[in-house]
Amino acid sequence: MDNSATTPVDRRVVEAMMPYLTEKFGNPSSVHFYGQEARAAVDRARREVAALINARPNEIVLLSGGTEANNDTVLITVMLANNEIGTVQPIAEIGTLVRELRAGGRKYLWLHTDGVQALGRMPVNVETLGCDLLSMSAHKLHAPQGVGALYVRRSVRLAPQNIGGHQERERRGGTEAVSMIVAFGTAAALAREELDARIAHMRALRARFEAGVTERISDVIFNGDTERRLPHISNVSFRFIEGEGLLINLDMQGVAVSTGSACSSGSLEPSPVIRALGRGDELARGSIRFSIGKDTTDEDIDYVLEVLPRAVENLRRLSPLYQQAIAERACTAV
Amino acid sequence: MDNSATTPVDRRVVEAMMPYLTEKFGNPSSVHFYGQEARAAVDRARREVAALINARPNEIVLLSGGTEANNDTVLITVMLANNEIGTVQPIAEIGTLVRELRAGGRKYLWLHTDGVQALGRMPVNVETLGCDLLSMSAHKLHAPQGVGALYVRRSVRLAPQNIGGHQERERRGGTEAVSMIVAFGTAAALAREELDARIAHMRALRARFEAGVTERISDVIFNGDTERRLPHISNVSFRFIEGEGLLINLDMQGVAVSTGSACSSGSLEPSPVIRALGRGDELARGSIRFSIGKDTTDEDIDYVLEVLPRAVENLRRLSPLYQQAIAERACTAV
Amino acid sequence: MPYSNILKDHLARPRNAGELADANRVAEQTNPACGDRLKLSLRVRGGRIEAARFLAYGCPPTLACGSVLTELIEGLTVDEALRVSRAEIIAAVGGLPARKTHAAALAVETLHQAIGQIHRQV
Amino acid sequence: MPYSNILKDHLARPRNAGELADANRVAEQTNPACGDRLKLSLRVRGGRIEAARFLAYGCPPTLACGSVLTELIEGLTVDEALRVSRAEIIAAVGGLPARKTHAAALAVETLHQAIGQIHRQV
Ligand SMILES: Cc1ncc(COP(=O)(O)O)c(C=O)c1O
Ligand SMILES: Cc1ncc(COP(=O)(O)O)c(C=O)c1O
Ligand code: FES
Ligand code: FES
Repeated sequence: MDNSATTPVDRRVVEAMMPYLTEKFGNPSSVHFYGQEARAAVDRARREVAALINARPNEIVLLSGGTEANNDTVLITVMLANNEIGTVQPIAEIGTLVRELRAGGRKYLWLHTDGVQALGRMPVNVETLGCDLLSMSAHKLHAPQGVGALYVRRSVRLAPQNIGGHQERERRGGTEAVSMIVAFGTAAALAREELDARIAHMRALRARFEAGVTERISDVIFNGDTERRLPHISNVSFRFIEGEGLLINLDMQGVAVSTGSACSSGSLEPSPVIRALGRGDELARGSIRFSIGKDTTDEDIDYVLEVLPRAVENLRRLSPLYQQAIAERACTAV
Repeated sequence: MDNSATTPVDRRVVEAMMPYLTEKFGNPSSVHFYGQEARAAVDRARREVAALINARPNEIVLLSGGTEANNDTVLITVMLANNEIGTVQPIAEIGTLVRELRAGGRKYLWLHTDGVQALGRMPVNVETLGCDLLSMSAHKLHAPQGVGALYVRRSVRLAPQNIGGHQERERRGGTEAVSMIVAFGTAAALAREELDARIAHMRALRARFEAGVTERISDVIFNGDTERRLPHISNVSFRFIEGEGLLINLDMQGVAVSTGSACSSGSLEPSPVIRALGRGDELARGSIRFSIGKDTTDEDIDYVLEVLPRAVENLRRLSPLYQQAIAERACTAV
Repeated sequence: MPYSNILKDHLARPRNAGELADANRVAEQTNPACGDRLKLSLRVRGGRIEAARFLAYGCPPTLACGSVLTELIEGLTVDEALRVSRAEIIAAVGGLPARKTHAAALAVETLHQAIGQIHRQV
Repeated sequence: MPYSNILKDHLARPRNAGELADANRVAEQTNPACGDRLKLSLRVRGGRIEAARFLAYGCPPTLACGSVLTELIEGLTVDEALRVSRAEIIAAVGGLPARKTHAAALAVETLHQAIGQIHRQV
C-alpha cells in the first residue's frame, strides 16, 4: 500500500533489461557494434518514453531520476499531481497563462511540472498540458530506481547538468545507464498500453478501501479533492493519533504505508500539504498515505481493512486526546 | 578489446542485484520493512565500495556515475590514470604538496582525482594517495552503467548536487538506484578479492599482445610510459593510417576497440593526449586503444593478432603517406 | 531502521497503558518542541511507587518512552525514581535518533512533575 | 551508427585503390579543415575517363568518398564528370554526418583539379 513511494518492478521490465545486463554491455558512445547496439536500445527507450507523454524523442533527456529532473532552473513549477494526497493541479490553465505571458514579451518564461506521481496513473499529454518541461521517474512506473527523464520542449534551452560528456545532445553528460533506460522504456510502453485498465483497477480498489475504512473506523477524514485526484492515492487522517506510530504498527503486520511523502520523510514534521488544507496539526500528524498499484489485489485491500481498525484502536486507547474526547462526548450526551 | 570504455557485467554481479529488481523493491527513504531492507542493501554496498579504496562508508557518496562524480567544484584535479594511454600519475606526490599548502593556510584547497580507469586495475588507497576526493564508475568494474560514487574525505564540505531529497547525508538527492548500487557493491567486493589475480592476468595478456604486434606489424609506436601504466591498456599508433578506419575494419570482424576515449569520441579530433607526448598529428590520428579485461582470453588476443595486421596492411595500401614513405625508403636504400 | 526493535515492541504492546482509577498523583506535559504529550498517573504509598500508568500522543519515541518509564519506576521509592535519567530511558528503548531524544526528556519532566506533587504534599 | 553500411563496405573493400601506371592526369589535395588527403590518378582518352584510381589518408568518409568517386567517374566524359556533385557523392556513400561533408568536397575538388589539367592541356 505504498506504491507512491516506489512500485514493484514489472517482470516484463526485468526481462527486457536482462540482455543489457549480460551479453549486450556496450557503451553507447563507442563507435563499434557493441556500442551501437546500446545506442539503438537507448533510442528505442527514448521513443517509448516520448510516446507516453506525446512528445518527440529528441525532447526527452534521460537522466538518473525525478530529483535530477527537477534540478533545472526555471521560473514556474507546479506539481502535476501531488505525491501526498494525489490532487491533480490545473496545469493546462497555467500553461495557457504562461503562453500568453510569453507572447506578451516574457520570452524566457517556462512552465515546469513534476509528473513523477501522475505518470502511469492518468493520461499525461504535454500538448494538452501545455508545459515546457516535465519530470519523470521510472521507479514510480514499475521500472527500477535510478533512472528518469526530463521532457524539454524543443524551443527551450537549458544549461547541461553534468559536464564532461557529450551525451543526450549536450544536455546531460555521463555514460547512459543502458539497462535501466531499457527498463524505463519498456515500462513506458506497458503503461501506455495498459493505462485505462490500470486506472480502472486502482480506482475500484480505492473505492473498496475507502468504503471499508468509513464503515469500520470512526473519526477519519479523507484528504484531497475527491474529484481531481490520482486514482491510486488515498490520504486519510485518523483523529487523536499520530501517523508514524500507526505506520510502524502496520509495518509489523506486513502493511507498508507512508506518512507524508517518502521523498521528504525522515523529517517527520506535520505535513505542510495537509496543513495547507486547513486541517491543523493534529490531523496533519495523523495522516497516512495509502497508495495502490496495478498489482494490488482485492485480498490485499481486505487484509489492510482487517489490520487497520485494530491498529488505530490500539493507538487511540493510548491517546490522552482520545480519552479527553470520549469524556467530553459523554458529558454532552448527558 | 575495449574494456576501458565499459566492461561486461559479471554474472555474480547480476545475481546479486536480481533480488532488488524483483521482490526487494523498497524505497530506502521509506520507514517500513521494504524500505529498510533497501536501505540496508545500499549501506552494505557502500561499505564494499569504501573497503575497495580504504575509505570509511560515510565518506562515500553514491551517484549516477563517473561523470556526475567529476562534477564537483574543486581546485586541483588530476587523473589517477589516464583513460587513453593508461599512464598512472604521481598523485601521492601531489597529495603531499596539497597537504603542505593546506597546512600553510590555504584551508580550502582540495585534491580531486578521477579514479574511474584505475579502479579494479591497480590498488587504490585514498590514504596512500592522499587525495581528498576520488571519482568512481561502476561500469568500468563489471557492474552496469549508470551508477558510481564520489569519495569525499571527512574534512571536506561540498554543496549538494541534486537538491530536493535528503539522501546521501544531504550530499546527493534522489531515490537511490538500489539494484545498481547493490551491483556496484558486489563488483567492488569481487574486485578487491581478485585484484592481484586480475592484474597479473591482464598484464600477461597485454605482453602477449604487444609482442605479437611488434613481430607482425612494422612502423608501430606504443604510447605511454611502459612502467607507470595501467595493466589493461595498450595504446598503439600505426604510422601512415588513421585510427577510425582501422576501428571500423576491426569492428566488422568482431573486434571492438577505441580511438581516443569513449567519453570524448564523437569528436574524433586528433587525440590531444597522444599529441602531448610529442607525437604529431599523424601518430595521434593513427592511435588505437586496445583495452583488456579480466575475462579476455589468450584466444581473444590471438584472434586480434590474426585480424589486425591484415587490416593495417589494407589501409596502408590505400595511404598516399605510406606510398610516399616506401618510395623514399627505396631511394635511400639505393 | 531509525527505531530499535525494543522500541517497536513497546509500540505494538505498550506496557501499563491507561489511567489508574486510584491514582494519587497525576501529571500531564506537552513537549514544547513538537506538541507531543505524556500523561502519567501514579499510586504512591509510603514513599514507594506501587503502580504507574501512562497515556501518550505523538511520535513512536514518545509512546515508547512513556511505556518504558512506567516499567522502570514501578516498585521504586520516590528517591530512586528521581534518579532515573534521560540516558537510562533512551537505553531502555534501545536508543533514539538524536533529533528524538527530547522524547525522553518529556518522560523525565512529567515524572518529576508528578513526584514534585508528592514532595509538596510531604 | 554514424556511418552507413555502404560506407563501411567501401572501407572494407575499397574500389579502384592504388595508382595507375599509365595515368595521364594526377592530382593530390589536402583538406584544409583536417589534413585528410586524396590522390587521384586518371587515364583520359578522347575526352573520356577510361580508368580512375585513388589513394586516401584520413577518416572513413574521405576513404569512402575516394572509392565512390572512382566508381562514379569511370567511363564518363570529362564534361559529365564535371557535373558530379558533392550531394551525389554523399548519397553514393549512403549519407554523411554534417561535420564530415567536407570529405565529399575534397573529392570534388581533387577531381576538378585533375580535370583542370585536362582543360589546360586541351
Ligand atoms: C512527485 C515526486 N517528484 C520527484 C520524486 C523524486 O524522484 P526520484 O525518486 O526518481 O529521485 C518523487 C519521489 O521519489 C515524487 O513523488
Ligand atoms: C577516466 C574516466 N572518467 C570518467 C568517465 C565517465 O564515467 P561515467 O561513464 O560513469 O559517466 C570515464 C568513462 O566513461 C572515464 O574513462
Ligand atoms: S516529535 Fe518530538 S518527541 Fe515526538
Ligand atoms: S576529418 Fe575531415 S574529412 Fe575526414
